[in-house]
Amino acid sequence: MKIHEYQARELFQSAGIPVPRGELCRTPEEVKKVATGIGKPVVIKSQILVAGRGKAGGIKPASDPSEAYEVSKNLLGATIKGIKVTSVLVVEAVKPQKELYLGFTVDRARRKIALIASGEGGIDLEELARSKPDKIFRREIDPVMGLHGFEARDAAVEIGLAGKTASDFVSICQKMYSIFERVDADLLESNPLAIGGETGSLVALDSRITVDDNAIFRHPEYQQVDEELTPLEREATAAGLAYVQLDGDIGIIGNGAGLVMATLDVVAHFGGRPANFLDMGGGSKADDVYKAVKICLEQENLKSVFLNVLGGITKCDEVANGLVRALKESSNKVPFVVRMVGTNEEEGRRILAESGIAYLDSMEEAAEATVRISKQ
Amino acid sequence: MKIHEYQARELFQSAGIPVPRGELCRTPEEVKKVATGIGKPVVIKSQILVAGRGKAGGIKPASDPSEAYEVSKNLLGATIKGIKVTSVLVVEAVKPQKELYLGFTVDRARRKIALIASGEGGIDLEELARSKPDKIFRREIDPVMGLHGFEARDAAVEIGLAGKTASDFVSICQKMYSIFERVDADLLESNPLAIGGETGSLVALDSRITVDDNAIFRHPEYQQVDEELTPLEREATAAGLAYVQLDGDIGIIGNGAGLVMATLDVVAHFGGRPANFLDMGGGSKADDVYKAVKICLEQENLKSVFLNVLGGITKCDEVANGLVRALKESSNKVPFVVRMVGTNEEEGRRILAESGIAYLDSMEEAAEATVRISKQ
Amino acid sequence: MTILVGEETKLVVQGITGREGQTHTLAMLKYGTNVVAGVTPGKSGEKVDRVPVYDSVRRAKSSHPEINASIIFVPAQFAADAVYEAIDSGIDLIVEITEHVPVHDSIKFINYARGRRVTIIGPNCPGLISPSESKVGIMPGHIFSKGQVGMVSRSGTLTYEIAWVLTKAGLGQSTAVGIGGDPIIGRDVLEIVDMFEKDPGTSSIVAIGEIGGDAEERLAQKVKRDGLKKPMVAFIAGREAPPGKRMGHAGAIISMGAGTAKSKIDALESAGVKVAVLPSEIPSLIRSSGK
Amino acid sequence: MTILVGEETKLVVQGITGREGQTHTLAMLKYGTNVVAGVTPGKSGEKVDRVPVYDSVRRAKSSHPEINASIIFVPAQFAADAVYEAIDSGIDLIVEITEHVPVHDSIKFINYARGRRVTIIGPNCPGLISPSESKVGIMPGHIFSKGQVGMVSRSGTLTYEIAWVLTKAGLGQSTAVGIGGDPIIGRDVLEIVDMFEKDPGTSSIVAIGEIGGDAEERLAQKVKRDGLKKPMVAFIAGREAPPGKRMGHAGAIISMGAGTAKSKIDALESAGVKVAVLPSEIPSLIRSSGK
Repeated sequence: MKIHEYQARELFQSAGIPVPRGELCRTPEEVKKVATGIGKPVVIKSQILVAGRGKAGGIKPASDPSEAYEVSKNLLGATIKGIKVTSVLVVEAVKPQKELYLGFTVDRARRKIALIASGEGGIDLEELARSKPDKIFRREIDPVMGLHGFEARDAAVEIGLAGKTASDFVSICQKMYSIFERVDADLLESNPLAIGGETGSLVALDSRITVDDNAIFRHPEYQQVDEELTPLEREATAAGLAYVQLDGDIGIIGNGAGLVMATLDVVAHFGGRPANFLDMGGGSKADDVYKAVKICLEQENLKSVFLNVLGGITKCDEVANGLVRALKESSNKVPFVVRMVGTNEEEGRRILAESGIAYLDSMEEAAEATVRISKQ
Repeated sequence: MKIHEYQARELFQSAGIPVPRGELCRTPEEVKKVATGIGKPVVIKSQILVAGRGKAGGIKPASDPSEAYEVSKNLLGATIKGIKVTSVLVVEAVKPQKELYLGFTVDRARRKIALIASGEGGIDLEELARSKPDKIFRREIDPVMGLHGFEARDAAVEIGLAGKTASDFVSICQKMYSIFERVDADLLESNPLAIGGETGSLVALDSRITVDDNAIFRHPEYQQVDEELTPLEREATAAGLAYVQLDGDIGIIGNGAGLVMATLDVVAHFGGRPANFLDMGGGSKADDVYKAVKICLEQENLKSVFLNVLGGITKCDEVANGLVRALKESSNKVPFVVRMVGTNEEEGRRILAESGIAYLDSMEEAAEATVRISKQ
Repeated sequence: MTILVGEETKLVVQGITGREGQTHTLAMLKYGTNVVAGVTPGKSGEKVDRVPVYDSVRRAKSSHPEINASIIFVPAQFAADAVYEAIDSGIDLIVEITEHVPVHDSIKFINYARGRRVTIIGPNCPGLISPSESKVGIMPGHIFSKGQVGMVSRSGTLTYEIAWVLTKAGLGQSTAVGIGGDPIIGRDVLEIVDMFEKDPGTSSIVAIGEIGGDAEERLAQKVKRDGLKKPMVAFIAGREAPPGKRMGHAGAIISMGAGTAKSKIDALESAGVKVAVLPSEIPSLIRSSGK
Repeated sequence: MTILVGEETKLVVQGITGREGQTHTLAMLKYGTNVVAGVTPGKSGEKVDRVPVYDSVRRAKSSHPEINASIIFVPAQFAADAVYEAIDSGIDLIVEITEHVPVHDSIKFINYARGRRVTIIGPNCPGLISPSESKVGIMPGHIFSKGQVGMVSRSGTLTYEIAWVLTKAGLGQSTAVGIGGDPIIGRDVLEIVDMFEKDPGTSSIVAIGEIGGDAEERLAQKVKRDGLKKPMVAFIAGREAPPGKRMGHAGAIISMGAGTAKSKIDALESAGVKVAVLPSEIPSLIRSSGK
């Protein structure tokens, strides 16, 4: 769950990490007022949860309050990368002497927290990793013990800091780590963390935090709808389904993430183009199946749908009942191919047969059949 | 560093641990007002930092506001176990159905935190340990991981709790542990933790916390003068010396806690009665020695003083200089016996010799000599 | 022979009286798993089928000192506590079925377990099965059959799919391990492959991966460096997954360009591991690579 | 032979540029201790006598991989961090001289160290000396002499006092270990006595205790249960200490009636350990109990 820059900035600020002066605004009038208060050139940053908002024109400088007013008038209400801008963060434009990178993330391979720092911040970390991998310092932090002061000091030394800058960096490191832990982040970074203009002290010019979806129950204040989801994806998410919309024409429904992914692959292997990923999850009841089928059918231009079920905890009769009910109600008469084996297979097949729905044994044969139908 | 009951109670309360209604009062008028507000019988508890204040008459019940007024009029300003009562805690008198004990302390032997619980609280834990050791549940908590929920649940089950009382107990346990950690306590207990009157829910009727002296820099709000110290002890503590006043007539000064303790023992072995324990610490300079000697001499009725120095980091010449200066200034002409060996021994002895102060090589001979002089 | 679970497994079920706990306890008993005790605080004295319920793992263990494995069905917010309880009660193998465990919780208990040489499988996994010996998980037992193929997988139903293909082809399994679909898991594919390499009852290995993370790439590196004593066939799900989208599993996401199926397939193939495109190819790939 | 420190000890001094750090580095060098590096963040490139200073233990260790012990002189509020740094840099023996370390800090790093089989001596201790081989501490070296008496003590100057008595009596020491006066310490008297029992260079043991805690009582229990292979003489300070008063050391307090000198002396004597009343008795007690 990405959280907004202004929320991350608030967390930084209340932990005592220096950030540029600024405020969140919802109208051009507010922007003008804040820019006047700052009394210096500002940067106006659209608060939308997409990557690359800068390149897409979502971040603009303004040299005085009236320019800020004009710029924000254009930004507020505009649509950037498909998302409507409803608020902007107005902050003092800081001209850094030097830009650093500092971030924490979960290291999957080592099952540790990774502290990542670089003396060359400001650019994309991936890009830096490709161009100058030796400029990236990485240290594994024991999640049980947390970040020790010496680890932060090591990072400071290794990226070439000394004196007061180094000790400021250590302090920011510790504060960032404590936010990382407290909000159950799986990513927290400041890029750039700047060695600032006149005073030469450190300022977090950007702050980015992603909170672990599984821990959001501990942080309900960050619960929000993912703005990058399509309307259908939002609906499916709200219904508790794992759904990803794609640009093909074959609907795919299955039970279990791995099986559904494999189903997509097999369909594509036989020349089909999947229209979605839809995992009903384990142990679905007829109602869940009903909901899943209905949502799948909402997508336009479907040529065929492949329902692939390997019954384990999921029972085939429940699947059949849900499917039959959904199809009865639906006006969308897209052809369905069903592959259904496993728990309560006979009963499920009986139900399907009664409703005149065909079924197959083999996932691959069924996939091939689905693709064939989609091309008719 | 013991903290006051009202301070511990505030910590309990802000952590969400139920405590009886009540307030800290400094005048009988306040007491009356608070008792009126409570509208039920109350208990008036002197806020003094001594053990056994209950038995010494520092805790009194009052059945109505006017009785509360009278009782507090007697308590406020009274002296209990040598300490003047300046404030009282007035709390609702809760009649418990059953009294439990719950506490956390540092387990020296195992280097863990000990959770101690009993289904028979209300009485002194030591007494309980003697009379019914099998009624005390003890579990070691890993200080790195902290208290796990299952450990608190185990405690609840083992002291015979079930249902809602058990889950309340678990929650109180976790809150108490988190206070224990947060304030660097070396002891935190509630005795009794009562299964309360009408509602049957848990209430911490008493709360006691001792904060680790070495961690007081992290909790300056609890920094306070130990009320049990004698005036001389307070003065010595303020001067940074480890000083304990005793009731004998031989002053004892030395460097290093173990050596000074042993010096007391040796003096007593030869029939003398030590008047104090005074450790100047390691590496004392002339100034420190000067201060130590001055404070030692403030005690009345001294018959002799034994200064025992084994120079390691401490240098004998510094000791000699400090001693000579202090004796010169002092009007108290108590005879001094000096034992001084180790670093810069020759120079130290030269200085003493110049001032006509005798010295010996052996701690035991010197102790014997000091005792002999004290009896002349 | 099998790995991790087998006839010697004596199981305690944590969260045994919950819906999932009960259902799967009955299924495991039916399969023949030695379920000796269950734990749900406050429910001591009850029974699930013939299995006695205790208030704590410690109490279960003191009545059944033979317990050597635990399977956990408690809700995500209590999952970490259940794992610590199992570890501190001296249990060596802990299977964490629970889904949606916060990463900061699992990363901590996994590190704690490591320091104590305790094996954790999961979270968010289907568990393990050594066919006809012991099922410590939620998989449908009848799909599996006894044999010599070791299976390791990040996915539940895909494991069943492939086990079914293997079973139909007459290739039974020594043990099938569902390591879980979360980004942070107790044992990863490298560690399980290593166990299969050492297990005399396993003669070939099927490793089922998916997009996200770099476990499969690291496996490929290891194979390149150390070689393999036994033939291995891999299957990677998610060739059609778009970047930046979580594909059901918390760990199945291509983020910042890393963790694509292509990257994994290329790495494995360049290490000499055969990668099946379709599940149905797996049996013949195993047979053709057999020694 | 010696225990814990000896000719093979290669020392790093953490906090080497502070007042105490410098003073004692010079004293240790003078004694012949192999001080190979020092650490003070921000002071890399400096030297203390001939000892190079580094920014971190990691950097010191990468330049001097032979480092196997650390002595710590940093202020109490940074002491825990210094200990973790030493542990995580792979150092096996850590001597924490610093006084006034908060108990919650030391109890955590001691448990962390235990899990990693790292030996911590202290905090609030004078360190260790194996006379004429290595001094890793702040004791005056000239008081000690090489020999076969193993010394262990909670107190600094009292150790010097008794070492001096022993030296004058012609009884040299194998190693003298000042375990520290805090309530929570890395190694306690039982563990050090155990090491002396196993050390072929030690033929008798002097254990110096004081009021507070129950380490001496537990030592007595252990002796009663397991016996002793080598003669041991004990000395307990604090017979005259009143209850409830902290006698200098944080750990030297009789609290709730426990930890009196009498309790310790009685326990030790009933286990057959000779307890000296005066330091001067110790040499003859050792000689008379010699095998």
